[in-house]
Amino acid sequence: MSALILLTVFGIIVLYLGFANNKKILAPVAITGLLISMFLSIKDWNLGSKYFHDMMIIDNFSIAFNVSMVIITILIFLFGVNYYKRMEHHVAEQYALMIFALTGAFLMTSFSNLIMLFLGIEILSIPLYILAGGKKSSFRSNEASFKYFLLGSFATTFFLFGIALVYGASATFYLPEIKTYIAQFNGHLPPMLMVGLLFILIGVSFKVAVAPFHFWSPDVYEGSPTLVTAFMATVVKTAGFAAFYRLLGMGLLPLPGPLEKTLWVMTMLSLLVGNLAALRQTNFKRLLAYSAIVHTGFMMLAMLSQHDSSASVLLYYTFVYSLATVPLFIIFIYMKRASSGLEELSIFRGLYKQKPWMAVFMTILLMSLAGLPPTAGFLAKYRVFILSISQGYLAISIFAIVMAIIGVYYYFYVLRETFSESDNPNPIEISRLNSLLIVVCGVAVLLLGIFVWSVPI
Amino acid sequence: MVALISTIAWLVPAFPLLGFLITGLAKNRLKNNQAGIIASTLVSFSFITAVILFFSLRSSGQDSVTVTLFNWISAGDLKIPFAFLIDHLSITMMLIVTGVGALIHIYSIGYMHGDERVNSFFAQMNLFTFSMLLLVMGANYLILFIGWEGVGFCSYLLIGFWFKNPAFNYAARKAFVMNRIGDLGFILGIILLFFTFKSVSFTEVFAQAGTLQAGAPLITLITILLLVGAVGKSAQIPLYTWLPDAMAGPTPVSALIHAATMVTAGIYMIARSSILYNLAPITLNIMIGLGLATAIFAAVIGLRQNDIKKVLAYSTVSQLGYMFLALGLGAYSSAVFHLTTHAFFKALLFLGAGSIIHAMGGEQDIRKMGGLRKKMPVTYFTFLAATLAISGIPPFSGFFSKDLILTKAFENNPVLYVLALGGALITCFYMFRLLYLVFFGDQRLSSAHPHESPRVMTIPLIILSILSVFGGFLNIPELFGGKSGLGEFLHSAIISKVTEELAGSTEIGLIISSLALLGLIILLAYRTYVKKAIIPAEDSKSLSSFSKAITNKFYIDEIYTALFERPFGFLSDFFFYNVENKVLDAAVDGIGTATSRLGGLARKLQAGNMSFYLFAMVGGILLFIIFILIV
Amino acid sequence: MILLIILLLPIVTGLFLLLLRNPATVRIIALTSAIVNLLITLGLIISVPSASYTVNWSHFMGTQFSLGFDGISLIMILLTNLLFPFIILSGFTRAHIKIPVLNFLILFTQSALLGVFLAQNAFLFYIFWELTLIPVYFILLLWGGENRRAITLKFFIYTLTGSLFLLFGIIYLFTLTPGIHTTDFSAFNQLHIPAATQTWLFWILFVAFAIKMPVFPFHTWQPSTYTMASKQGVMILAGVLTKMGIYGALRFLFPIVPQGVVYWQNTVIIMCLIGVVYASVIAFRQTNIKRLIAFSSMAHISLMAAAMFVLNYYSLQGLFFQVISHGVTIVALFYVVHLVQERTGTLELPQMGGLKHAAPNMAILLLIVVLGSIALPLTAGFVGEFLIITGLAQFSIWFAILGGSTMILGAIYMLYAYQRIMLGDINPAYIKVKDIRALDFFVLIPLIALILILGIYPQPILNLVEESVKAMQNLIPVN
Amino acid sequence: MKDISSAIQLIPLENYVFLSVALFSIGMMGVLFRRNTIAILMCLELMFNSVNLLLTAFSAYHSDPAGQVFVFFIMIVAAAEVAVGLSIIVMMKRNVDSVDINLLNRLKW
Repeated sequence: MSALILLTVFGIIVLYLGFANNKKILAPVAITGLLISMFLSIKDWNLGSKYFHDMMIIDNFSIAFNVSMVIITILIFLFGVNYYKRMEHHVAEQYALMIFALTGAFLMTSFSNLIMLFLGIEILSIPLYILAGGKKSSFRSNEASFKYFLLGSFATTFFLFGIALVYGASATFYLPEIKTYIAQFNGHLPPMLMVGLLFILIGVSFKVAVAPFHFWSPDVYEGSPTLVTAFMATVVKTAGFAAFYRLLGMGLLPLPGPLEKTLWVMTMLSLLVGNLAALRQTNFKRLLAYSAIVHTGFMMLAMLSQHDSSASVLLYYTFVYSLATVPLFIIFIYMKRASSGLEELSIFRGLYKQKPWMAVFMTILLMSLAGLPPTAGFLAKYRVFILSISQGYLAISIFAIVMAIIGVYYYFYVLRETFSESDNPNPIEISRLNSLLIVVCGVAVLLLGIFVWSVPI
Repeated sequence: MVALISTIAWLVPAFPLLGFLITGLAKNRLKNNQAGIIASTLVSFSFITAVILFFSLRSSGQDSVTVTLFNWISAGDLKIPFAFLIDHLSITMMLIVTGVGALIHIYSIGYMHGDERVNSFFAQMNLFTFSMLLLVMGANYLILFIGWEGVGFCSYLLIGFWFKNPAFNYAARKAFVMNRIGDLGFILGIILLFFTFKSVSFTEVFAQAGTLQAGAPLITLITILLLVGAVGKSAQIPLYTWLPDAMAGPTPVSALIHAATMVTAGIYMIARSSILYNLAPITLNIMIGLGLATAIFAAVIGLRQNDIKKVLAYSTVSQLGYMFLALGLGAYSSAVFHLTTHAFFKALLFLGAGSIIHAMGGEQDIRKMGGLRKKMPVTYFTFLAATLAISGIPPFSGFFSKDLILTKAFENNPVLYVLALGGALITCFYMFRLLYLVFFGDQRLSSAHPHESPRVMTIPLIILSILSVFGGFLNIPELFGGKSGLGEFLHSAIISKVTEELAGSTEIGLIISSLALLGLIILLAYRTYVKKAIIPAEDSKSLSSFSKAITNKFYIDEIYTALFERPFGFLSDFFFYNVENKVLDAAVDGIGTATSRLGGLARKLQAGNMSFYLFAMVGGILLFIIFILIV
Repeated sequence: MILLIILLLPIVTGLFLLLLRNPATVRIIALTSAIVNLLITLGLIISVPSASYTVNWSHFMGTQFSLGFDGISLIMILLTNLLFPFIILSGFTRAHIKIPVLNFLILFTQSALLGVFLAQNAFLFYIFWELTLIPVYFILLLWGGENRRAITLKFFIYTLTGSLFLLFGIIYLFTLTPGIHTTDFSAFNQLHIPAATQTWLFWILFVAFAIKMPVFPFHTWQPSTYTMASKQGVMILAGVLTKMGIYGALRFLFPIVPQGVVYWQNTVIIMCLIGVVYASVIAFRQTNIKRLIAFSSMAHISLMAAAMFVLNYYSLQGLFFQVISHGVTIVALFYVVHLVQERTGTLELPQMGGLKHAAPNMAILLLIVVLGSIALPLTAGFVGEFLIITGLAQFSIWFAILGGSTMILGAIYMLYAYQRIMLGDINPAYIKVKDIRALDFFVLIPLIALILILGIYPQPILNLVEESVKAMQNLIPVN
Repeated sequence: MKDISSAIQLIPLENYVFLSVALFSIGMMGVLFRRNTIAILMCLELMFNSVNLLLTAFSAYHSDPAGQVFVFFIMIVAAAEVAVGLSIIVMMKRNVDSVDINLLNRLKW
């Protein structure tokens, strides 16, 4: 709890530091705040404390996810040091908004009451609407922001409607109570409750961009400032899945048959649509957006294969996925700068020639996303498949494997560009801090893939 | 004595191998005739060793000695030692191979003199001799097979010796591939033998062969498979067409490989397996048919060939047919006898032909020769001796061997005799046609200045002619007061079929009648080609359809091309362009392309239009609501 | 521990190479490392009957990092370590850019391959299995020939497709293991899987190997990949990588899904034999020499695959012998072909001819290698093919005939290719072509010597696998 | 409090549900079919309010204050959201001088 409060405080501090007109101190302060709150979080390990009439339960699950998100945020902030160098005004707001969003994410990992979930989602989302429109004069940023906002609010209304219906049926917002309430129907739920639950699930699905509620994500990813995209693709996705899992694990599992089937359909659709659309994608950010949709599918697979270790797998998957995605965005932004603002895949040409080591790490990161050994991405997928196969979902696993194969195509397409000769070789300059960041992430992805298999939560 | 044999047997193949290594590795250093001298000397050493082995074996009192060098392959039941079997049959073959081989090597020193790749030539010849010795000395079928393939390969090398000429290379490949077709049958036969007897060693297989029922399908299959190998190697119908083409090689090669030794490997192998073949009457009958057909068919083609080497080539095919006939009749030792005499006179004929070609400056067309009798007396007389021998005129060697076969044919069935005799008469005719055209009349090619060949070439000719004349005495039948020496000698290694002996009077009657016919034929040839001096027509002249067919070798090559070569090419193209590219690869690529197309469509779904997104979302929600309420 | 050294020596050397700049030093260090590894392997074969190295990797997943070997692995390790010195040596000729990277990738491949052959755990096996693809992909992508971008991607995706199904199979088997789940081969081997499951599981597992080998309908990646691959790339691919498929099939199919094998045995053998004939026939009309050899290699590998599924004593002995012999021969063959390409600047047969006039020694060496490839007796190829055909004949004489047809067809296309390259009239374009140089001798003479020595004295190899073959052969009930 | 509850309970629950569903649908239709972003925002607000109504009704029927507490939260959040939304619209108006939703289609495929 202290972590959450501290985070809020630091958000406000950073916001006020904006008046100091000193960009250099923003990131250090923000990162300090994040580090402190991380340690405070870790201090609560194994305590299982409850707050606000049990509306929040901070258990190991939430701590693990919080720490993972904080680490990723730190990476993004470090990235931001260089990214915001060119930006004259309102840099403090950027950091502050991200910290606020992180607070929302914290709520999402530790709620046990639907009100808290709603608040978490909204606290996460509203700063993001603003962040997405961060480039005020850019029409694309503007469009992304508005799309995200409108679709997001629209989904929120359904979510709320769902909560209302569930509340109407069960007279409570507490997940454990809802669970006992549902249990009494023995699988045959009244329509109102069923629809209510469906709406809740859809609301969360929208946040994690599961097909067919994924339409916002490619556009928003593309239009938003790259740093924000990185934040959305990683932290927001992690938070969304933490919330999703908590929702299911604390309240809704075992899901009534129709709802479970619905989720399976959504899983398969995500894998399919994301992959297919990514195949012919030429814009790198969109490509990562579609790839994120596919990864969502895999995470759904892990989540729906209900097992004791599902949470651990989910955490591992999200963390590893984020760890590979952030540095890819960093490399992307430098390539974009070197090619005067283009975002096509072809901008990666010549990277190997100029910065062979960066190309090597890019390879590792892409391999991790594609799920090839010996990277952590492979281990993550391996564990997902172990879950799904051991739970007997053979056909779906085969389907997912086929999808993984398709995925390799576009990741390696990018890789191929990286190792190709460039027609127009502009010098690529990567700041030392960011190079280090990429290297650290790449090495981490490798070492995690070899040595770290799971986190007990 | 046995110890001596075991000690020195390996030297026989080792000498030519050494020669191959020396001449092969040092081929850029050897000058003039050095390579030829080294090679000839080593083959001669080999011959001397073989002679020593021969006498040792006779005095040892044993029928056979097995010399094991080392274990070649040993896997499970399959134990194949690298071993030599020295018995009467193999020693005979060794003597022929090394003896005739040494003469031909010596001859080649003169013949190949001045060729820029003479060193390679001798290296290859030595390698051939080595392989051939492995073939005849091997103590089991697999060692035999090493030699078998080895000689095929050397034949490939030597046919294509003048590799500038694509036609020669083609001929070489053709020879190798046709041999390989036979070899496949052979190796399968060996494998079946192995599974039947758990061994491929001659002694063990033959010792157990008695346990099999005569005419059992298994033994028939095995013998037929072995026969396929022999048919390929010994150029029988239908796999004979490579041999005439093989004349592309230098003439000593034709003498050594395509007359005296390699092509007789099939005969040797079947004679070696006589015990098995005695158990397979069906196979024997097939061999009679094949042999007779080949003998006559090739002889007929030989009638109208105008290339001196081609005539001899078809004659070789034809004579091999006779040997097959003898094998089919179960008269294995007669076949080996004919093999021996044939080795002498056919080698002589080829070497003589080489001498002529040498003298004519490379010209091989007999229509352009003539009148060489006076210019090249040694060649003429030796060639004459060989012609008489092949035609079966007593007391030349061919008479004894061929007569033996004819007699056996008569014992089996008079019809066979008549056919075989017919073939012999045709042989006689085309050989004398050749002789007359080449040596009689006037010289028809003015540009050439024929001269007698150097001594290094004529001496082997003379030695071979002596052998051709007197070789028959190796095996004088009892009818003429002999003891069938060779036949008796081989008796320990070959089990011939026992047939009813003809009465002596019948036999004499047959001989006399056949001799009369032969005389007529020679006269006919003399009248045609010497008296009337008819020169065979130019290729372009129009001929009656039958003689045209003969001149064109019954279009067999063309038929094979149309039946096998072309369809194979078509098939290859079809597989590659249609199956591989349009079906298999296209299927794989098609999956990729289809997915990619779908990808394009899926991308278009993301239309960028807000209203559409909202509708899609609501649509999705509605569908799911309906779904959960229905299910 | 010695196994760990064998496994890690190449990759560690490779990483070290990345720090160096001087090409000559890099090459020599790489070569030394490969030779040292070969020597260690030989020492291992001679002296150590068995060795293993196990550390617990993850209790949680029941996975151990465990290395070990039996006769089958030894053969494969021997092959790998035997060929890599030559593969590295053959890179001494042309001045590539980025020599350290190239040698690093080659050594990386070597380590990964050794890992595949040493792994005693399916998960570990799979890691290394995939890991081989990565360096090979880059070798092909960075040093490949025409149209390499599309072809390498196809190669990669195609082989990966199979691998992922294998992964599915491994995980499925993992979930079947009793008690605490594990991926150890020893645990897999003791599973008793219902026959119905085995029939489909067979294909899940086999597809990866079928693609890697490749077996008939799964081969379409191969010809184009071989054709465009660089010298060293194609040597690795054809020499060792294809053998991975065979090894994998031996490790997975026969011990784990024996009934599946019995069920599909005839189908697969027929597929393989179709492949033998099909590839041989296609090879005949190929104009690109590397493509031709690619098809020829496919024919040989298909025959080996057929031998594997016949699974009797002789076929297996022949298979393992052929593994070594084919590896050595095909590497030598591709080396010579690349020599020819370097001299003439083309791979198209119609543009060649008459090279023997200028380069007689090259012609002789090529001829010997060709002979090895068409299995002339006293070359290594013969022993292998003879044993394989014997094994096939024990199963069915018709299969033996089909398989044996490679003897004829191989002779047809290989000699045709030889003739097109070397023989014929003097070609004015190639008069000044240089004959082979010292380096080529260093590469080719030992390889050719191996081809001949193994052909004359095959016993050491046959003895090496004797025990494993006997064990293997008992896995499947005789039908 | 009790009186209000009982007063609310005089009207059957279904009516509240139907009403809010109707409101929700009207809002949804508005969002779907209107092109003016301001109007869309208002429709969104309508949807939020229909939820509020529903929650209040349920809260009354269950005699449970939690629902009404939630309504407050929703109102706050909705207000914040509208504020952000309006500012985005202002930004949009500055950029393209229009608030038509169909202008937002540059990001696609």
